[in-house]
Order: sequence, then structure tokens, then C-alpha cells
Amino acid sequence: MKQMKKIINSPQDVVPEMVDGLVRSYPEYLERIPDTEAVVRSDKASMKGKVGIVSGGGSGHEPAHAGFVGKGMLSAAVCGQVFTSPTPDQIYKAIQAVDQGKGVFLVIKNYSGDVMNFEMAKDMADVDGIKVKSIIVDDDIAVENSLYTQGKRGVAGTVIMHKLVGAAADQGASLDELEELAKNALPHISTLAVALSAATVPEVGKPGFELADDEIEYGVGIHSEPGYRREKIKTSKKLVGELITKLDEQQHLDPEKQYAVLVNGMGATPLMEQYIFSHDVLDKLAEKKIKPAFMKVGNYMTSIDMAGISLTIFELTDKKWLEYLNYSVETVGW
Amino acid sequence: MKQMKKIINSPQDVVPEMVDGLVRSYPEYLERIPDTEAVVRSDKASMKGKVGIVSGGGSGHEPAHAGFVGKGMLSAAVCGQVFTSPTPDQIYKAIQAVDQGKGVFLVIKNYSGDVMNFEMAKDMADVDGIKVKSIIVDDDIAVENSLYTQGKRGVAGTVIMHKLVGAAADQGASLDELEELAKNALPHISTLAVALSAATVPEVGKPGFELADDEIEYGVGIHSEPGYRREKIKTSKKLVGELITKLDEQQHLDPEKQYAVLVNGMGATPLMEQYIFSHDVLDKLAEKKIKPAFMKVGNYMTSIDMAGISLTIFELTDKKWLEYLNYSVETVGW
Amino acid sequence: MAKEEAEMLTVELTKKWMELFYDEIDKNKAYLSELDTPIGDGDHGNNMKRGVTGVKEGLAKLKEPDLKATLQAIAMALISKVGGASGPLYGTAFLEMAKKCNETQKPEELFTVALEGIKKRGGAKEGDKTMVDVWAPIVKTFSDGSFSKEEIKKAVESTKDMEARKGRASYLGERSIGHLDPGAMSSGYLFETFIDAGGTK
Amino acid sequence: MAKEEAEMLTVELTKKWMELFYDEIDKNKAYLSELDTPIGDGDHGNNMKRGVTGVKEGLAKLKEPDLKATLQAIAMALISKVGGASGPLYGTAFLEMAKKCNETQKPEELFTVALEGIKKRGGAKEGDKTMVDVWAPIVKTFSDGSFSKEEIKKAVESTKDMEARKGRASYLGERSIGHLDPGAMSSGYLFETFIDAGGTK
Ligand SMILES: Nc1ncnc2c1ncn2[C@@H]1O[C@H](COP(=O)(O)OP(=O)(O)O)[C@@H](O)[C@H]1O
Ligand SMILES: Nc1ncnc2c1ncn2[C@@H]1O[C@H](COP(=O)(O)OP(=O)(O)O)[C@@H](O)[C@H]1O
Ligand SMILES: [Mg+2]
Ligand SMILES: [Mg+2]
Ligand SMILES: [Mg+2]
Ligand SMILES: [Mg+2]
Repeated sequence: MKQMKKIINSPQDVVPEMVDGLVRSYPEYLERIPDTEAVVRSDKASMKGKVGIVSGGGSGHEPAHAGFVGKGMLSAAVCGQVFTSPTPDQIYKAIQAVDQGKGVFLVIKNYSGDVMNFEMAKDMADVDGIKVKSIIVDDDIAVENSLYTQGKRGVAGTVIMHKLVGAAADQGASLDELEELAKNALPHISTLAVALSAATVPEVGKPGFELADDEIEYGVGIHSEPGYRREKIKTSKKLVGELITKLDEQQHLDPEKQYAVLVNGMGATPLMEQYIFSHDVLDKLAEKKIKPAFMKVGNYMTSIDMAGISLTIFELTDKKWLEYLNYSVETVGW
Repeated sequence: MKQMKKIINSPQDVVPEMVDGLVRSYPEYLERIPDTEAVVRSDKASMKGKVGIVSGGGSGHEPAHAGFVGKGMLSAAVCGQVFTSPTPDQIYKAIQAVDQGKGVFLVIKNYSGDVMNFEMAKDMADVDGIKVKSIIVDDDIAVENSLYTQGKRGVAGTVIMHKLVGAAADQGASLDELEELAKNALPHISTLAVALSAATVPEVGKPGFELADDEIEYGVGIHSEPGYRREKIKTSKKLVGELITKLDEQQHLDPEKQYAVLVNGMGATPLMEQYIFSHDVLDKLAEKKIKPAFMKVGNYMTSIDMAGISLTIFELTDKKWLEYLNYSVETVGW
Repeated sequence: MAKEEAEMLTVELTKKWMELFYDEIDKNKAYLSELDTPIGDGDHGNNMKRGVTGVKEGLAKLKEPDLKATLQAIAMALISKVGGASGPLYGTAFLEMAKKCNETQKPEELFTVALEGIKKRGGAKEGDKTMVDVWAPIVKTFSDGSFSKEEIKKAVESTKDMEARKGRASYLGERSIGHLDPGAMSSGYLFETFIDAGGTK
Repeated sequence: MAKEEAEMLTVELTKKWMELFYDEIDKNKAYLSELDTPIGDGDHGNNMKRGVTGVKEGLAKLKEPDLKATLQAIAMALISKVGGASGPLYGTAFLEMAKKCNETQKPEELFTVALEGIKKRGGAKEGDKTMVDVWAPIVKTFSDGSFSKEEIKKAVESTKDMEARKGRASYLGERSIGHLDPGAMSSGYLFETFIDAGGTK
């Protein structure tokens, strides 16, 4: 087992130091909410009269979520311990910090921890009379959906959701309108990943799982949750083939329809590989006579130092959605 | 020796497929110059009546250089083979593609190959009557400067140079003015890196050098050029301490002066670590009573999948320079 | 199996209980995270350790508290320090106990409302391979007087053969079988230290 | 050491020479990259292979070329395919030969202008541990008639003990001592295959 080799101080201080580094590096965008690991826009005027958008989750997914705080996107983000949901008191403080009397919309990834902690924060805000609505993002199609389990996980598609509700809120959408937008868009967002290596949580000190030097795993989650199949490593073309076949089963890709595509590096995968992968994605889609109306490639929802990549396909059934994706923002990460 | 594990097809196809993936993912910014591995702005109107800015170099530094092509920054970038300078014919085509009669300014990194190939391209453009001037960036203070050698290497500071001349050109600066700006700024840009692992060139298949599991190396170049010292891995604070001490010797950091700071991930270093490192940089500078006037953290001038980080400090002796850094751009990578 | 009646919950008992719980979590931090590795994300020990440290600090700050304030402080510490899935669940459990404790101090009645809170918060049922699979059978042992370390161990062990349907372990489906549930284990410690603190006559 | 006079450069000789140079580079591609690893970036073999492949393709496209067109095609192929430091240097060498070849076809005179081109382009002097350390002594061997494989080998070997002052190897300073220079090696192949192609009577 390889030893952990990271540019950190003490594993316990990873989150506070990281949040501090981010906020102080970008004072033009970001401010820390006092006594929390939560980050809020420093441009307060940009939030005036608008519904606040709060997201967050465990840390280790940088630039998600704090990197998406800024005019046109999130109002605040709450940073939990590494791979651990933030606590309700912190989420609650973020809700208070962004509420302008128009209510606050929460973007939550579908993990038991996140859902419960955000719900408790919502309960606290209720007592305050702050109107709070939310969407639980569950775009990872690696996991079967089922009423009897936790259901699908929230992964890179969450960033698409941030962008949509962020843009709509900036344009003055009401809390109810945001909820409707989020609910309508959600089923059209699907993501699937392939991992070349697992992430190492600093406090754990070793990778979440082991893959042989020539092995990859399809369907791995952003916290090293196990995927659906291990194989010998394949060419980029073949990896893309597998992911698109699965995404197609879900989405029924159709040349008559419009799509947005997000290619997302998991943290240790260089852009070189991401662009090659994108080349193969575009080729594969072109075979199906599809040319994305919107595309983005880079590190958006990472898994610390995991090597791997995820592919998100978002069917644009409403033409407003493309506008929201293209809407200009002022953030560190988008 | 670990086997190479990358999301690629054939090692020979890495550059053309990567360039293709990048350009097709971002048609709103980028276009490929026919029959080349060079990338030009798709927004041609943004170049009208202005001096063209061309950069480039070996591939493997993504998003550099093609990711910095766009309004307000580069006009075109030429992508060589991995870690190999592009050829003069391609550079020449890029010069032709961006010339608007106002001349073309080249940003070159100080490697024999780059310098010679760009110079040959300049000779070709001379024959055409295209006025060409250039700057050779050599910001890596790990290497001693000397008249009798190649001198210092060009590394992450090159991106700062792109930003400065790009913004100035967009504001209508002449070729001579750009040359003056570049010459004035260059001596104030210093960079130093620390590596946790070496890059693996796909056609080579193994890392450029080996570091033990608990070893780091100071002063490594962006092509795995050897650094000046190996040590057991230290805390982020101590790594920062070493880099800032060396940069201080060069720049004589002074609380009365203004600085811009670029923290640059080498490709496989997660943002989590980059933000922690930034936290320590800001603390260390604060000890010296310095608060950067501009700061940026992320992957800008990478070394394929190297784990490591570089720190660039740029003394802002001219107040226009801060304006140029903050000038808004439309690129994939800035 | 000794048939013993449970003590009424008091401030002293609760404090003693939390001290012992702290020690037990501290001792087994690595083990809990280890249990959380094959079927979770390997942080349950760290999460709980942050929680019990918060509880210790929270209780130290209270001056002459009543039972309600004590239970509330425990709840708030767990809620604000643990995070993850287990934080809101343990937090809710103690919050429900705090709400109820002016009415009754009988452990079985307090644990009953705690369990209801956990079920409501997390939506898990018995057999889903979660801490509920310790809480539910243990609450029942109070009525027939079989509350004991043996029963606690049995309940914890019972999660081994279950297939997870809630929490992170549920992503594994069948592959979750054969592993103890980490939250069940930490709940086991909670009840065991209740006994050690003198929670039974 | 045979004292032989050099043949005049012709289209046929040049073509044969380039065929043999292709084979030699092809055979030693991995070795050249290996030489480039400790003191460079490990790509010299790949760079040269792209170059000679380009030369082969470029020459195949020419219909009944004269010597100038032949040398020019070689130069353009090297310039546009090799990249890195060696591309412009080899390209310049053949470009200078193309410029001069209507005036003289004597190898020593053509190699002399080629060497001047290399020196001008790269700024390296003898002793800087570059290909110049093969080109410079070899050009001299023509005047005393000592041009031979032995002299080529000697020149290549001479780079081993030098400290690099140009190119990537210069970043190593003293640590570059003890390694052959890859560009010197490939230049050695160039001159050896010139002999094999019949470049000496
Ligand atoms: N919905 C749920 N209902 C009851 N218990 C749950 C639920 N989800 C998770 N758990 C419990 O929480 C434990 C995991 O806690 P922990 O590792 O601290 O949180 P996380 O899973 O967020 O990392 C599981 O072992 C299980 O006992
Ligand atoms: N300035 C120079 N003058 C002469 N030869 C040089 C110079 N710089 C480099 N070289 C030669 O080029 C060789 C390296 O070529 P190559 O590996 O193809 O390019 P790069 O160094 O750009 O990767 C060196 O071994 C050396 O012989
Ligand atoms: Mg967790
Ligand atoms: Mg090279
Ligand atoms: Mg866990
Ligand atoms: Mg080389």
C-alpha cells in the first residue's frame, strides 16, 4: 500500500486551512461566515432581493461547492469534513446569511448524511420563519434507483443544478419557480464515472480501495463508493463507449433533441486525458448524429486525488436551460 | 516502476486528439487552424485592428497554452508534441492567421527548442512582411542565470505574461508597446516549484524521474528537469517556507510594494492541497506584512500528471499591470 | 442473562454514561472507521470521536444543569460536531429524549422516543442494516427485562448477515452482507456504557 | 584509418544516404531517447523518428528533383516534423546546404555551411556538449582526409566527459558529465550513413 503523500499540514486541519486559503485567495468573490466552515459571496449587493441558493456537502470535491459561490451561481456553500456532510448548525447559519426575505433554495446531494443534516437545518430555519425549499440531486446512474434504498447518488450533475438555479435566481425567479425548475431539470441529468484509482482521505491515510496497475472500475462514486464492474484498462474510446451506452439506456439519446455535456476530472486526471476523452465523447455522439449545444471539460466535482473521469449528459428539454448554462457568472470554479 | 495508466488511445495520437477535443468542446472560443495543431480564436472580430498574440510550446501543460486563447488573452497557440517545441511551419501559420497588419507578438518559454523554432517562424514571417516581436520568458529561479548557458526556464510565469500582453493588446497597444511592457514586467516575475512525483510522457511510458514515497524535490522544471534539492516530505508550511525564502532572495519582498501571486498545480495535485498551500503562502506573506493585490490558485501551467505545485510572485511596479491582470477575458483556462 | 430493572435517568447517570461512552469511542475509533471502510467511507470512528469530544466540552460548560439541559447539550454537541449520517441520527435521539424527560425518566420510555426520532429522521426500518437494528431490539428488551450486554452484542452481530438498504452501505447491495454495520457497533457501545454507568439496578 | 576523398554530393547519393539514415534512426530510436533521459527529456529518438519519416515521405513526393530541391525537401521535412531543439538545427543544416549546392557539391564545403548554420541557430560552441561537438571535428576531417567512422565515433564519445552548456542538459550543470549527448549520437549516425551510402570513394 502506497504511503500518503500530500501537501498538507495536519490531517485534522485540512478543511479549515483549505477554506481559509480559498477565501483569502479570492476576497473579491468569497467571504467566510464567522465561526463556520461556510463560505458566502462577498458581493452582497448581488444577492439583494433575490432568493438565496445554498449548497454544500463533505469536502474533498473542490472546486465544489465553495468554488461555485458568486454572482449568478451559489449564494453560499457549507464545507463539511472530508467526505462528511456538514452539520445542521453550519448550514443553518449559511441560510441565515443569504436570506433576503425571498426564501432560500438548497441544493443537496443524495446521501443519507447530507439529506438529514440539510433537513435539520431547514427545520431550524422554519422556526425562524425563513422559507426554505430544496432539491435532492441524484444523477449517478451507476446505482439502481429504488424506493427501498437510499437511491442514486448525487455527483457531477449537482454542478449543473447549481448553474441552473443560480442563473434563474439571479434573474429574479421566486422560490417556487426555482423548485419547479430544479424538479423539471433533475430527471434529465445523468452521470456515470470510471475510476483509475481511489481517493485518499487525509485522516485515513490510504486509498478507499485498491485497483491493480492495469485495472479500472466503472460506476465508482465520488467518495470511492464501489462501482458496477472492474476491467483491464481500455482505450479512451472504449471507456467512452461503455459510459455512453449506459447513459443512452437511461436517456434514449435522440438526434432531434438538444444536450449539454459535462466532462469532469476526478482530481488527479490531467486535462490532457480529459480533452482526449472529450474528443472520443464527441465522436461517439456524432455517430448518433448528436452535437452538444453546450459542453464543459475540467475539474468541477472531484474526489480528492482520485484518477478518473465522469461524463454527465443533460437533455435540454426547455430552451431556458441552455440560457441558464450560458449565463455569465463570477465564481472561482465555473 | 509503476505501469502507465492513462485515459488515452494511442500515445502517438495524444496531441491531435487532445487538440481536437479541446476545440470541439469549446467552439465558442476556439478553432483549429487547418492542417496544424494550432488553435486560434473563433471570435475573429475580437482580433480586428489589434496586434496578434501567439504563444505555444510542447504539449502536456494544459490548459497552457491553447486554453488561454480567447478575447483579452492569446490570439492563437501552437501545440507541439508532448514536451517538444512545435515546429516553425505551424507557428508561422498561427502568425499568419492572427496578423491584422499591426504585427504579431510572440510569448516564448526559454528552452532551446522553443526559442529556435519560434525564431525560424519569425524569419518566415519576416519574408512575408509581417512584423514580429517577442519575449522569452524565463521565470524559474531554480536555475542560475548565466550568459554561458541556456539560462532560466520558462514556467508558470508565462501565463502571467500571456495575461499582461493579452489585455494590453486588447486595449489597442502597439507591437512596440507590447514589447516594452513584456520586457519591463519580465524581471519582476519569479517562480519556484516543488514536485512530489514526476510526469509520465505517454510515448515514454514511465515517469521522468523517481522519488521515494516520502521524498519531494525542490526546483523541478515543468518537463521533469531536475531540481536543486531532494528532501523528506515536509508540511505544507515548511514547503512554502522554503519556496518563499528563495523567492524573497530574488525579489526582496517589501511591504511597501504590491504583489500578484499565482499558485499553480502541476496536474495531479488536487485543489484541496493547492488551497492549503495558498493558506500557508498567505500566512507567510502576512508575516512579512504583505497582502497580495491579486491572487489565483489552480492548474494553469501543468506538467501532465506530475504531483506538485509552483509559486509565482510578480511584483507590480506599474499600476497598469494590476489592471491587466484583472482585465476580463473569454478563455477556457484563465 | 440477568433480569434487571433499569435505573431512572438522572443528571449524574447521564454524565457518567457520557464519560464512559467517550472512553469507549476513543478506544475503538480506528475499529469503527475500519468497519466503515468496506461498506462505507471509513470515517465513522472520526465522526464519533468529534462527537463525543464535543459532548465532553458541552457538558463541562454547563453549570448545575437539569436533565433536560444535559440531554439537550448532548444533542447539540452531536448534531454540530459529528456530521455525516450518524450525527443527525444520534443528535435527534438525544433531542427527543430531552423533549420527553420532564414527563418521564424511565430509560425504556426515553429510548423509545429516541428510536422513533431515529426512524423518522433516517427512514430506516428494522432489517435495513443500520443502527436501528440495535436500537429497536434493545428498546424491546426493557419490557421483558432482558436488557443486557449479551442482548446488545446479539443485536450488533445481527447486522452482519443483513443486506444494507439505507446509508452508504446500500450502494453495495448484496456485497454489504458479511460485514458488521459501524453505526450498529457504535450504538452497541452507547448501550453497553449505559449499563457500565449503572443504568441497571 | 583510411585516407579517402569524399564523393561529390548527388541526388542519388543523397537519397541513398537518407534511406540508410532512416534505417539507423529507426533501429536506434529507443537508444536515442534513452540517452536523452538522464540529461534531457527522453524524446530525442521519437523526435528524430518523426523527422526521418517525414524526410522519406517528402522525398517520395518529389518527381525528378535536382539536388537543391532534394536538400530543400529534407530540410523542410526535418523542420516541420522534428520539433524540439534538434529539428531547427538539422533543418537549418540542410537548408544551408540547399542554398549552397548550386555553387559547390563538395561535401566538405556543404557540411561547412551546414555547421555554420547550426552554430548560428543554436549559439553553441565546441565543448558545449551538443551536436556541434560532432559536426565541428568531422568537418575538419575532410581537409586532412581523415573523415571516417573511427573519427565519428571519437567525436561522439568526446561529448561524454563534457559539461553541457546548451540545451536541456545544461540545467544539470556538472551532473551532465558522464553521459553521451543524444544529438551528438544522432549526428554520428548521420555521418556514418553518409559513408555507408558511398559518400567516400
Ligand atoms: N437512514 C439511516 N437510518 C439509520 N441509520 C443510518 C442511516 N444512514 C446511515 N445510518 C447509520 O450511520 C452509520 C454511518 O455513519 P457515518 O459513517 O458516521 O456517516 P456517513 O455514512 O455519512 O459517513 C451507518 O453505519 C448506519 O448505522
Ligand atoms: N543550442 C544548441 N545548439 C546545438 N545543439 C543543441 C542545442 N540545444 C540542443 N541541442 C542538441 O539537441 C539535442 C536534443 O534534441 P531533442 O531531444 O530532439 O530536443 P529537446 O531538447 O527540445 O527535447 C541535444 O542532445 C543537443 O545535441
Ligand atoms: Mg462520511
Ligand atoms: Mg523535447
Ligand atoms: Mg461513514
Ligand atoms: Mg529531448
